[in-house]
Amino acid sequence: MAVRVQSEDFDAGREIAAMRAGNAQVGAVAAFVGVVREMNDGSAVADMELEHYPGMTEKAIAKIIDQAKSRWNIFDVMVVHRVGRLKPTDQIVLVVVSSAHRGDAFEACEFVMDYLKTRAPFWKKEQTPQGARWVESRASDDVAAGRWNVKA
Amino acid sequence: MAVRVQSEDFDAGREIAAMRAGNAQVGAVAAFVGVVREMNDGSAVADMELEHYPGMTEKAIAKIIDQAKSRWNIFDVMVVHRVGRLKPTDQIVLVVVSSAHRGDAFEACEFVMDYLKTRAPFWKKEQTPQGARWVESRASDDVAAGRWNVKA
Amino acid sequence: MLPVAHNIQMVTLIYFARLRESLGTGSEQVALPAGVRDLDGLRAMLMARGGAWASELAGTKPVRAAVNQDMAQGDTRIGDGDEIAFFPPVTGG
Amino acid sequence: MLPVAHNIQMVTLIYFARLRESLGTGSEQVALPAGVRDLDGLRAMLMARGGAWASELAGTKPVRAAVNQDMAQGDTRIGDGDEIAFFPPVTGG
Repeated sequence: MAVRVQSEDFDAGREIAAMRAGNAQVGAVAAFVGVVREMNDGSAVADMELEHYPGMTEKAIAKIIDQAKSRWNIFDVMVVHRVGRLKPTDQIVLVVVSSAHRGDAFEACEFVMDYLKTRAPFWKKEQTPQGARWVESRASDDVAAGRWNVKA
Repeated sequence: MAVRVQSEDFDAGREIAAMRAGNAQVGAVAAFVGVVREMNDGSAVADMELEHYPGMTEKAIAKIIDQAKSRWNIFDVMVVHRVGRLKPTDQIVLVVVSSAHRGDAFEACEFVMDYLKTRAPFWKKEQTPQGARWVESRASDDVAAGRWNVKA
Repeated sequence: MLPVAHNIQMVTLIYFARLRESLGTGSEQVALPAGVRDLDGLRAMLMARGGAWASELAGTKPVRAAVNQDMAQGDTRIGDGDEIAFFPPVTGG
Repeated sequence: MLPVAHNIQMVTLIYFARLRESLGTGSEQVALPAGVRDLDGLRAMLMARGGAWASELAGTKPVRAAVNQDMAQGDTRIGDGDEIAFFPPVTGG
């Protein structure tokens, strides 16, 4: 398991390669990259600032990974989440899951993303032509996380 | 849409970056890498030969991508599938899907993989200590593909 | 009046993977007899060759087929110029 | 006999995102009054400050809390030395 919270960009290809290296039983790697969009909720986004809760962030993500490992037959999970100033087309988050078979890899990867969205202490503030605004959480994210039937 | 059938290895990171480039509305990229496992169905695999049906392969994959595009709100799909001689830890297949939101990207990516497994004309022959053997299709793959309710 | 040659329907048959090895051939050109106009008819015609043809195409081991590079069923029509492939269930990905 | 100072329960409060800006502070140390032993009690104590404290913590806008870096509920117990954070629903990923 690896969790990194950083302002620097990441190389998804390198992280995927690292998850395969050294384990010849890996048959499947599922990966997700979240990207800053130019338009969000109808407004043009010039850039954004990602704030987080140092200490709790890593702990919350580690807990999500532990849950994924207890629910699915997976080898490893790695999460990189950026903080600080980001602009459209920048990468925000990477989740990579390795497994013997694809079903487990896909589900665990989506589970980790859904829980990151509702459990990991990050907050986005967008700069738009109408001024700065804190992004509001989406009900659809709670729904997405809720379908996994995990207790809070 | 891009479909490549090739004997050369691929760079998942470069393909993921290409799917993000030039579209500032991409908010989510889901990717899957299939890898040759050292053990399969209880036998050690020394290497394998991937045979395909040139012409039909590209056509079958393009059709799967078209179906994914008609079912989910996605921007683009790219598939790279290797053929020829491969050994454990080698990459076999890459599927990358870009979308505005993660739910569509994840589902379309898994759909394309499930359909590749049951509809795209590739056949694996493994070399094991017990001799060469054609890999048999798995009932679980038909089940995985069947859950998407697509007509053949 | 049409020339007689016009009625000869030639098709290309292709075999993959286990079938290619068992049948000992990767492809062939065959003329369809007058009564053979769908995949089931073609399969019966090939099984009549006996030996590996009979055992591989009997359906005891699963066989799939494509006509002109599209997955096809037993009642799929076939005719002059078609490319018809027989193969085991696919195992890529 | 224990020194009186032993009964003073000091906690660290941290505020994030919209709350940090509205409240005009990122963190503070406070002493918990004798009757305040859970998150709901602490929230009531902070709302009594009025102004942004009352409006931000009333629950009309959603607020979440963590105790010692674990997500917590209104009835989560708090005590000496705890780190308690208030923040809006998270929006990372």
